[in-house]
Amino acid sequence: MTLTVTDLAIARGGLALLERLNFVLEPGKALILRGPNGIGKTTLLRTLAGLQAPLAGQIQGAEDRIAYAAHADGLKPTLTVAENLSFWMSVFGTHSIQPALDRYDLNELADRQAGNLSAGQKRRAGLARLLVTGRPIWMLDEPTVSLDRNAVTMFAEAVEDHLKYGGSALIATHIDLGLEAKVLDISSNKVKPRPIEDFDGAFL
Amino acid sequence: MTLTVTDLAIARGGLALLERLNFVLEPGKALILRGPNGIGKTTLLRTLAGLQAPLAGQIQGAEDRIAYAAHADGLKPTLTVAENLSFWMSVFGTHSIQPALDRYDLNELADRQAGNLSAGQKRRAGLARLLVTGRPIWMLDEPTVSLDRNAVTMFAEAVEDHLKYGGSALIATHIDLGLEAKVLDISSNKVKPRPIEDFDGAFL
Amino acid sequence: MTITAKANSLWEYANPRKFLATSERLLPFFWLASTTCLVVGLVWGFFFTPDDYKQGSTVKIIYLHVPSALMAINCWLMMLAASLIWLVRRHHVSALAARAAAPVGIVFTLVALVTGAIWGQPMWGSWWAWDPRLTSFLILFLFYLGYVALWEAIEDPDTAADLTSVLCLVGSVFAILSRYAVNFWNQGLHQGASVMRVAAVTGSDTEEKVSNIYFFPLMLCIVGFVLLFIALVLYRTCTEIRARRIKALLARERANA
Amino acid sequence: MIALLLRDLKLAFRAGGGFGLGLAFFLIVTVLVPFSVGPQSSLLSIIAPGVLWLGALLACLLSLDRLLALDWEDGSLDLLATAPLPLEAVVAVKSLAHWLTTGLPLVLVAPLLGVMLNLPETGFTWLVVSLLIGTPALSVIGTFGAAITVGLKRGGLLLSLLVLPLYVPTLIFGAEVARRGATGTELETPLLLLAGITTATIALLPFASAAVLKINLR
Amino acid sequence: MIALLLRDLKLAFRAGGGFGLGLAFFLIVTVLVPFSVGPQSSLLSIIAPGVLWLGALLACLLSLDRLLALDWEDGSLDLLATAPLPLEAVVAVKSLAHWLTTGLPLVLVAPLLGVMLNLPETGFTWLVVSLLIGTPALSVIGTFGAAITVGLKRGGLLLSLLVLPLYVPTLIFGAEVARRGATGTELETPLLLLAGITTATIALLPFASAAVLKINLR
Amino acid sequence: MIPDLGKYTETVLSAYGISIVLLVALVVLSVMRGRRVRTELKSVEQRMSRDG
Ligand code: HEM
Ligand SMILES: Nc1ncnc2c1ncn2[C@@H]1O[C@H](COP(=O)(O)OP(=O)(O)OP(=O)(O)O)[C@@H](O)[C@H]1O
Ligand SMILES: Nc1ncnc2c1ncn2[C@@H]1O[C@H](COP(=O)(O)OP(=O)(O)OP(=O)(O)O)[C@@H](O)[C@H]1O
Ligand SMILES: [Mg+2]
Ligand SMILES: [Mg+2]
Repeated sequence: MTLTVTDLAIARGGLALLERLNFVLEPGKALILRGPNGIGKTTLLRTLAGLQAPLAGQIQGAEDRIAYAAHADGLKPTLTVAENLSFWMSVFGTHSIQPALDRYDLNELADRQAGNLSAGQKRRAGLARLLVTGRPIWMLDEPTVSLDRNAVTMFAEAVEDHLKYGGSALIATHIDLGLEAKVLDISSNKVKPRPIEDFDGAFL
Repeated sequence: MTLTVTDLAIARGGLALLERLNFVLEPGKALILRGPNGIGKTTLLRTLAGLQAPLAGQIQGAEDRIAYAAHADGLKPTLTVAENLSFWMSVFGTHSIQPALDRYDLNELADRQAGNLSAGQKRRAGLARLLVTGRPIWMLDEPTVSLDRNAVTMFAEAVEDHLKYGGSALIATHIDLGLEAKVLDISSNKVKPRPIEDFDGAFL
Repeated sequence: MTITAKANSLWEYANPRKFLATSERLLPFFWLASTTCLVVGLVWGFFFTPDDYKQGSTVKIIYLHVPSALMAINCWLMMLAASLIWLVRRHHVSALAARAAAPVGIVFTLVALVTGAIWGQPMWGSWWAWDPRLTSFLILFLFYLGYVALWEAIEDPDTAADLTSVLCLVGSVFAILSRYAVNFWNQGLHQGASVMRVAAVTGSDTEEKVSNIYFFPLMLCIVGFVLLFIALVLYRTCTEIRARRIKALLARERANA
Repeated sequence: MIALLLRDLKLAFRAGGGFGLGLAFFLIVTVLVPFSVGPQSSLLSIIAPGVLWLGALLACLLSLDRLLALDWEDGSLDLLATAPLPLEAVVAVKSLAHWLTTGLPLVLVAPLLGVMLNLPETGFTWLVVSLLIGTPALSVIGTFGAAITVGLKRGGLLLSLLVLPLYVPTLIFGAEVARRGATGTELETPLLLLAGITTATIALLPFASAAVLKINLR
Repeated sequence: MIALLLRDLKLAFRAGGGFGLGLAFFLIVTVLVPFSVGPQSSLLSIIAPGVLWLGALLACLLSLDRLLALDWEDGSLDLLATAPLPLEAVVAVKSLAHWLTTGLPLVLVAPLLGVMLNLPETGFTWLVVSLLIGTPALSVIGTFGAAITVGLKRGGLLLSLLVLPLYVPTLIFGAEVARRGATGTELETPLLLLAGITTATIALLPFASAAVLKINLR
Repeated sequence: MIPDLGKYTETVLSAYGISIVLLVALVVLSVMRGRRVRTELKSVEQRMSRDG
């Protein structure tokens, strides 16, 4: 059940970004992904979620076990919050959206169309989706954007709960979430510019 | 040159949100707008920027002096960062984008297409736009979303500079920017429920 | 609910509550009157008028065709007026009345089109001809469709009212333009407007004009359609007002929560 | 998968979801034809089958850009790709939803528009039959085009451009069936070919679309 | 304002910006017509002026949804509304840019397509003249439609539904001029009427569009 | 009972039939929606005055 990443190298837009990534994400543990803007956090998460192929290296234990939450929420503006969540529930074959609604205090918003929510309310609905996937590994890309203090706490509690039941989470963020977790700083994994003679390599 | 708001009431989606808003934004001062998700911060900023009409009350000193930065950046993905900024420069009739590029460390990204930037880089380009408008009053809606620590500092410095030259800023945010500024908490301005017998009112 | 204060200006009915109360009282009358007129007029026309020497029994279609055609146009005019009132005075009821009228207009237009098409089959030998009158009705139908689709597509009621009102204004101008364009494009087969002329003509029965025997039941049907239109619009406006109030109440509920 | 189908249908029926608009577009294009070529009914009745097929094809085409692009923009497509559904199934369901909300209604109103264009009496049955057989192919091919252009901001026009050539065979045989039906000549061959195209595209194209989509997602 | 025009043109010319796509759509629709109505050249030459006008109109229509919606989605429209430019000017510039990138190219290639559809020799001049006079009206009217539907997610189809009826007078007179040109009959009246419509819409509609846009922005 | 309509029987009857069906459908749908909205409003109002 452990996600193991060995010697991973990733690229975006035809340009190698990160290399020599090695880490392990164990059940019950969270890992905070840190690095300056543009280093490749989003790209890394997408690679781990299987949305793009790695340049090199292995990812083990990821298949069909990852729930990914991107910069965008994946909410349909004309469906209500409850309908949005129910849809993901049936896609992932889980059984109830109630715990998710409770966790993010969405019961009052459940019948509102997602398009009419404020930025932070939308984000909360997007995070609630994670709970209905039933997947053990969460990959979160700046999950707390637009959330107020209160909602950040809700989120931290949700993560802690998830860890308690053996889940794990990899969270890219720039702010402090108040979570007990190891930090994975990828600043040092930036690809070194290669000598220009290395013609084939420049094609990557 | 002072922005004065008296007894302002605002609505969104046909629903009154906030009322009895009274504050003054003086040149050289910043004001941090606080309130939980969904209270109406975005709506307030849009109203002040003249994008929607207030329900009641006055706004003085706002006309043609506001530069507004919304949740969305207003960048054209197929134009380069420099082209994007130059466009806004000529729309607002200012003379150079170089200070803006320098301020947000965008010189290296200046010739990249805006669509190919990471979330934080995009945001930096969006904030740089404020500097080319030449407008004295900034209305910022969660400006530091997706920014790393370094970029947040850049932003704080940009705001301080702006204030130093007599500008002012109203900033809605949930995180601590490290700015010296008064806080305007609008939680208490939430509209009180009216009796339902008030039939005409129910139409608002 | 009774009205206590006497209305001293017509605009007072723009108050939703007053409008509801008044129409609640008026509606039974309109329902009854329109049904009576329609039943009497249609029965009279269908059973007790002779066949035309040229068109045979198909003249009987006139009792449906002409009134619905007239009301289809008048309905658009009413929506135009209501839109203007909304834009100038911002009375919610008037915007809602325009919204409530549109589907009625669609159905009347459809009835005119369908009866005309059925009539055309024996008269002109084809279901449809690109005659200017028919064509401009088709265009009117399209305007109705666009108007309703726009109402449906926009979430915020005030925005929807504003946008549909502007569309109605601009659309009216273009509808008139189209009418002339279509006339220019094809001079048609359809008879010109003669109902009004007939009112002055007594007895003399030319081919093109509607004679007296047909005139009275036709008038009854026209009155019936007018009354039916009023009844439907009043009723539907009440529904829209209530729906709007539900929306507002629910919105407030969630705001207080 | 049924959940996906239901969601797509629900989205289509919601206010602003676009159901019925394809229909309206079809109607309007047909109405515009006499305005542009003139009102002579003899001329119209000759071009009627062709115009109706072309109109149906354009109406299909126009609704393609909401087929996948909306899901792409709000991130749902990324999430669906990581969900326990094969992407082929997702694509196939999307095509089906598109056909149900666009193709089928078009088939149903086509006879009405046939009346307006003076389609000869004999032509109605075959018009409907040819559309019924042909429109599923239009949806499936269109999904492929939508999958190719999904990453592009407002790829609408490019999409049309890519898809139109792919529509040519379907259009040729479909319109041929309708035309022969109207003139009462033998039409077995084009009908069979049309049916063949539809079956083949339904059987094979979803795989291509899924592959293309995977490429676009990364 | 010139900056806005230049930006819009630049955006259109950039990869994926949509310039040339309207043209290609026009081309393809015209090519599809013989496939759908059959290849007899006598028939084609009769319907040629009408088909070309209809094709140009549809190509215009299809490019409308990127006219304002892109600026809306990425927030530029909000920013433009707070900029020191009157919204009427913004809207007018947008129409102009649309015409330059869509209408004008269509006018220029129309003769070429006329050849493919066997347009009679006499018809070419008047086809071009009618399109040249008529297409600006199409752009301006289209901008109004785009302004109305700008807030709606993928309002594309609704946009078509709203705009097409508004296009009717322009189409009728334009196609009439082209048709009369092809048959060599008197065409002064429709030409004047067409010019009248264009002038009137250019003079008045931008105000309506700006008003509508303001409503949508709030 | 139905008068002799000659060779146009179908024409006239179908015209009457379709029109009446359309009109009645409009009335019935309007009334149905009216009823539904009215009861819904009642329940919402009751709920709200109960909850304050
Ligand atoms: C589908 C198509 C048709 C439409 C949309 C249509 C529309 C109209 C309209 C708008 C009127 C109102 C006239 C007025 O201004 O008073 C009218 C009247 C009339 N129509 Fe039609 N019509 C159609 C087909 C036909 C056909 C096929 C016939 C019969 C041959 C016909 C016979 C009449 C007659 C006799 C009147 C009343 C005469 C008059 O008051 O002008 N119509 N029609
Ligand atoms: N579509 C694209 N095409 C080409 N390059 C891209 C594209 N998207 C992002 N990039 C580049 O890839 C790099 C990594 O981007 P990524 O989005 O992974 O960064 P990130 O670490 O998530 O940054 P942030 O904290 O700002 O979100 C950046 O330098 C960016 O400029
Ligand atoms: N388009 C809309 N239609 C109806 N209601 C809306 C719409 N957009 C927002 N709202 C509602 O208006 C209220 C205020 O929204 P607003 O976006 O101003 O909040 P905010 O204070 O900016 O919140 P956040 O911190 O989450 O961005 C919210 O309760 C929201 O649900
Ligand atoms: Mg990122
Ligand atoms: Mg906000």
